[in-house]
Amino acid sequence: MEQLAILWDSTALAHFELGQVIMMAVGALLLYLAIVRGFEPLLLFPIGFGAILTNIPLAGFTDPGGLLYYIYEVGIHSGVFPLLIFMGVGAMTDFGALIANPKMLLLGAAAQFGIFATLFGAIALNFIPGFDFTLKDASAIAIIGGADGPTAIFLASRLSPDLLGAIAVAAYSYMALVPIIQPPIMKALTTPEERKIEMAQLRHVSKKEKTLFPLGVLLLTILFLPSATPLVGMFCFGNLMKECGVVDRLSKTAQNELINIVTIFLGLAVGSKLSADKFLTVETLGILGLGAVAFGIGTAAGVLMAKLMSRLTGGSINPLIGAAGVSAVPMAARVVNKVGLEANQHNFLLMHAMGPNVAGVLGSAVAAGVLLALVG
Amino acid sequence: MEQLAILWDSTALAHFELGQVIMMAVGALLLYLAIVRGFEPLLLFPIGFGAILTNIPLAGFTDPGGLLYYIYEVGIHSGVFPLLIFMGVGAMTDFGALIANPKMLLLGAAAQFGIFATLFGAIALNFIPGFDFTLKDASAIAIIGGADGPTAIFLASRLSPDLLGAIAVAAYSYMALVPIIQPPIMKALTTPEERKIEMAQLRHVSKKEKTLFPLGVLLLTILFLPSATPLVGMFCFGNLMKECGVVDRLSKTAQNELINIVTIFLGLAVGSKLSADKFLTVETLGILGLGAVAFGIGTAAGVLMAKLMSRLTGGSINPLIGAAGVSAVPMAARVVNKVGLEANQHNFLLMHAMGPNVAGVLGSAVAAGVLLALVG
Amino acid sequence: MEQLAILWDSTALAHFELGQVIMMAVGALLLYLAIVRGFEPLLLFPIGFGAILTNIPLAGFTDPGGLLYYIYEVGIHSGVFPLLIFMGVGAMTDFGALIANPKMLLLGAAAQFGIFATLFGAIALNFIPGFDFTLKDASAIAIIGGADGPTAIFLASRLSPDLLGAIAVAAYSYMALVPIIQPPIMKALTTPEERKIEMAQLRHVSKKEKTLFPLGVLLLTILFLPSATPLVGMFCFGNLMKECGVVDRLSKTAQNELINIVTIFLGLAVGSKLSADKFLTVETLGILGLGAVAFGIGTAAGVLMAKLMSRLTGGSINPLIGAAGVSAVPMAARVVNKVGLEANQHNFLLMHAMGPNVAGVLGSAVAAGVLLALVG
Amino acid sequence: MSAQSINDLLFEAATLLMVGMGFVFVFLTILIAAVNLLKAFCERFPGQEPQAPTRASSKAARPAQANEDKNIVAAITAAVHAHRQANR
Amino acid sequence: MSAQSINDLLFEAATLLMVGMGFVFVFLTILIAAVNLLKAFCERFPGQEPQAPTRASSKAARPAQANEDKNIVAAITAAVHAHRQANR
Amino acid sequence: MSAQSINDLLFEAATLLMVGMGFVFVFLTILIAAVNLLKAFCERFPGQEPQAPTRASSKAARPAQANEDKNIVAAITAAVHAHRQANR
Ligand code: NA
Ligand code: NA
Ligand code: NA
Repeated sequence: MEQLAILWDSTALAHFELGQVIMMAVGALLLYLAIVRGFEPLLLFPIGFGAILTNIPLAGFTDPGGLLYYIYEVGIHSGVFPLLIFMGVGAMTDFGALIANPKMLLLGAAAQFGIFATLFGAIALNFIPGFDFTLKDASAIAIIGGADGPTAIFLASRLSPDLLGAIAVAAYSYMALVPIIQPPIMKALTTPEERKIEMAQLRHVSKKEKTLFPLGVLLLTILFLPSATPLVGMFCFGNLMKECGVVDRLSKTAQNELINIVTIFLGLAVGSKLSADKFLTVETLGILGLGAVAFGIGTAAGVLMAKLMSRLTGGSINPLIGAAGVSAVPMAARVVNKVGLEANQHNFLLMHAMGPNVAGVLGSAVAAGVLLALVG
Repeated sequence: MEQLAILWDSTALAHFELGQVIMMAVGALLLYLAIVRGFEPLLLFPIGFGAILTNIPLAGFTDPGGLLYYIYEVGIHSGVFPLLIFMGVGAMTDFGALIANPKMLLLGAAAQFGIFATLFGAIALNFIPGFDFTLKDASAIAIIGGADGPTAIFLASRLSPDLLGAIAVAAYSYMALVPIIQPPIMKALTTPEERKIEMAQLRHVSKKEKTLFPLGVLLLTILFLPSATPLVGMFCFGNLMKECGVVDRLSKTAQNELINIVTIFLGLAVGSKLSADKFLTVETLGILGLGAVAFGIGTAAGVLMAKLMSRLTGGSINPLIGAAGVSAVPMAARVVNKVGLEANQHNFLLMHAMGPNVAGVLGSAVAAGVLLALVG
Repeated sequence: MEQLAILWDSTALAHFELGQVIMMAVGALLLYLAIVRGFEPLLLFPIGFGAILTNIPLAGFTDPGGLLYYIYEVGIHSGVFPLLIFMGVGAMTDFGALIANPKMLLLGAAAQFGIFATLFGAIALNFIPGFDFTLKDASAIAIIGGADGPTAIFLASRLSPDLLGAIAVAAYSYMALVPIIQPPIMKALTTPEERKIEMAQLRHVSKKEKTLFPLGVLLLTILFLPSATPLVGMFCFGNLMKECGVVDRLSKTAQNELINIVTIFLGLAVGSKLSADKFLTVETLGILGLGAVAFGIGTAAGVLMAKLMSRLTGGSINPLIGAAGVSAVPMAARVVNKVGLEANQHNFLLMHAMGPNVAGVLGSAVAAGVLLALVG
Repeated sequence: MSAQSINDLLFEAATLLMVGMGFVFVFLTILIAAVNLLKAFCERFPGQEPQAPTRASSKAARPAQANEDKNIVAAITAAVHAHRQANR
Repeated sequence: MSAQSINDLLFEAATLLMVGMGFVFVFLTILIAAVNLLKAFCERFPGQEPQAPTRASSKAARPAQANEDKNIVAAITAAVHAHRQANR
Repeated sequence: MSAQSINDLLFEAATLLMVGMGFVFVFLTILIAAVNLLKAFCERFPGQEPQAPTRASSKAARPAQANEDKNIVAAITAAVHAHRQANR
């Protein structure tokens, strides 16, 4: 029964390596977090499943000719998928709150301190034996602090593809953990009095302003930071599609079927980077640690900036909304609202936090452009 | 008027070969079967149309640079389209009936006898001059007995791409013919008393069981048959998307727009394999004959297994449901229900037949994995 | 601060060329026409945006590895996108009015005179220094007179890819300008009495006729003009999908999500051809001029043909409907209706104009096939 | 480009004009005949139509339903939206 | 193909038949055991189910909103009616 | 990696930190100015808005069907209310 021997040899049992078992457990953990804990399920679900498939011995999902190989090459190696996601996100974003109160852009700027401080930290980690991060690696890791999935995947695919799996997993995991990471920092840096501040209602923003806004953002990006135009350009394309009102059928497809299809494939392709040899390294531990630090620093910088602005404006700004500057839309804004309500039952900060929240998306896209221009 | 001469030379009239005319008639026949007879229209319609386009002289649909050339290379040569279809089918499949009565898996196993017996028959055909099937060809043909379109296309694309057109056409045609092929076999192998057996109502299956089931199937496939993980993995991915309840927007897209888009292209690409030189051979006749045999044997094996189980369980199982083990979801289950109703007006077997029906899908995916491992 | 110098050097400010600025203004103009003027927004919107992105210095959208590079190569260089659009348009087209009154096909034929006369005119332009159109260029330009976007893009991608941007922009712009271009010509060539003619109500067309019609069109195209089968074949595929009634889920996807997705990408890819070196040439001026001429001649030829038919049939045909023969579905038919109503308040020509309107689509696809066969 | 070669091209273009328009007219005239044949055929063999009509009518019913469905879906969407807003 | 080589192939096919059917049966039998284990597990640890049920019931509730609840149906009917009125 | 080269990298990282944060702040500050300009522009030239409003209003009309019409609002309120009742 030679066939039986071949069949046995073709079972995975004879070929499993410990690393693969561990990575499949990591994939299962991501599925658990997505399904049972509800952590960013739209991404962590396909990433987790992709991680499991990738690590099956003999199945060849990521070998040339394998399904995940094709999806990765077509969608992520090319940079196309994160840009299409960004287009869809643009078509779902309402900049009304930000246009009504453009000063909020400063909060979106301040929170990017998490990115650049982490870049410094990642390089400093090199003093520990076992770490060997180049400036490109450090930049790709630092973008986790941008709290924006497609930006992180896009930058990692350009600067440090080998770390892409760990970076994407860290980015989405910490985005899901925002309700746990942010509140203690927000409370530590604000007084109860500050948290109780109610903010004036936002003015009405006309359709025309909303339509011209993405064009203005695009124009400035073109002038000052062309390296950010892939990200910002596709984002503004989606947003203009939504706001201009004449291509509704395209806008709806971009927000629904197209982004769903791309999300499925993007998740699987990111999961395909969770192979044992690339993920089970001390560097991954470093990335996870740095990611947490990045979120913390970004939150703190946003809150402190808001605090400063609150002082300067005579207390018309609740410092809590600075925390939303990290982006993580709309989770961070909801967290701000919740912490605000805890301090003052009549304090609805959601709309006010949406301004810094979407400003944070622009801020991290700009930061990504800076890193691409200077390090890429 | 040299131009007129060129124009005449560029009409098809001056270039038609008999084989192309016949293949266009075959394409038209498939369209007729799809539109007028309602035979598996979602696949036979684009396959038939693709066959017509492929055989137009001078049009170059399947030459490098032609539309169908690209679609075939991107979608079927790569194996991507059948796997995406399988993901969508997974997202549409409800395993509740099978989980409630897991013994039905034995029927899904028995019906795969049609596959392996046909493999033997295909090799035996080599004694007839004109046939020259390798073991790979024979395996690709035999999978028709699995009564599952994407599985057949996937396996044929891996083992015997030249026969893919005939195999896919045979698979979908016989799946459409299930209401004609199966009832005589079912009646010949059962007594009227057996056909009248009513079955106990199925227990309720919790959401948790349905969610864990695809993970269990995947785990076993990983352990024992990694070569089946592309098919089973994507199927379980789709099914888990549906059951887990946290990624509904992805699941809905996978079941609707994504599977529709892929179906259009898959059908056209399969049709592009219906060229005269590959289809108008004695081998195609052999494939069509073997396909019918495969369905018949599979049905018989399923019914006989169910009969055995009925005896062993003291008559609590209606042997008719064994016929659903070939898969051909949900047609075979409906046929079972109809034949059951003919014998006993109060005998609703539909839900009971869904168990072996979906078990048949798993069974033929497992059989495909065995063939890939041993022959591929 | 060497970094600052690098950053400055990586801003666009240091690298803008005049041509790029002008092309970005052209892109902005297209956006303006699409958004504010409502000119064919589904295409001119993404084309305009694509033109802006393409001309950003240092951003590399159209360099190998850039987003628009990939989209163009995958979708337009291959010819796939215009064919998929044509499939979707086919699935949205109702041939009922044409089948009820097939003589209208003559109007669809006459209006193609705009194409062939423009071809002659494009060659004649070569007498002016600076113009250097080959027969392929002239054919690609002439097809603008077909007043059909995907046909123009498909033919230009085969015959003269460098002119594709200007041709596509001219085609869609003039299609949007139909309400301005056509009425004066229509009025100049008809008497008020003629414009008042009311036409007999169209007979009912059975589902069977509608189902067989695309097959008949395909058959004739296969026999007499295989070079037109990519366009006509995909159009008939879409139309048969719609009319046969057995693959509704595929037909709906082809008419909605699939065509929307392809439209977004097609527009961006066409926009990527609006680079300064290819667009800011005297040839573009020639193309724009020739396009206007083509529309005018096509309209006139259609109206004159309708006038002839009106005379021959004893005045049962309103000559205005000849103008709809250029296609530009459904805009041209609406214009006919409006001009008809101006002459006679009870004269509803919309349904009667739909016949020549869809005939014009077939006519220009046939003309494209002739050009491919003789010039390609 | 020399005037000579332009003249050659013009001659080719003129030929294309005649051949092309001729072909388009011939082709669409044949199509007129085909549509008339089609009509005659469908009038002569409506025997197979019993199937088609049922499909047709069930199809016709579907868009009608679909329209209603759309209205209903719109109403439900609005309701659910309002409900979510209210829940925040 | 020589009869000899066909016989060799036939022998291979026969082996495949046995090994293949054997494997399919063994695999699906293990799956039966797995499903039974799954059932036992879910009965033993329904403790985590409170979460799942809420999700399940809220999911089930969604169709219910539209289909089963009489009040909702009445409300939607009114909404659709009003919508049509408004559109005329 | 030698301590020396890490120190070099650290220095580069520090520069990046300053240049990067500086650029982000400058860029977003310019954007603030741009938004204020935008606001001024839209207030000064609402003249072009007549067109936009028609489009906007026709667009707004769509939600209006659902949101503004009193009948609809009443119906939806009822629907949401009933839904909540059902869910409790
Ligand atoms: Na951010
Ligand atoms: Na099967
Ligand atoms: Na036309």
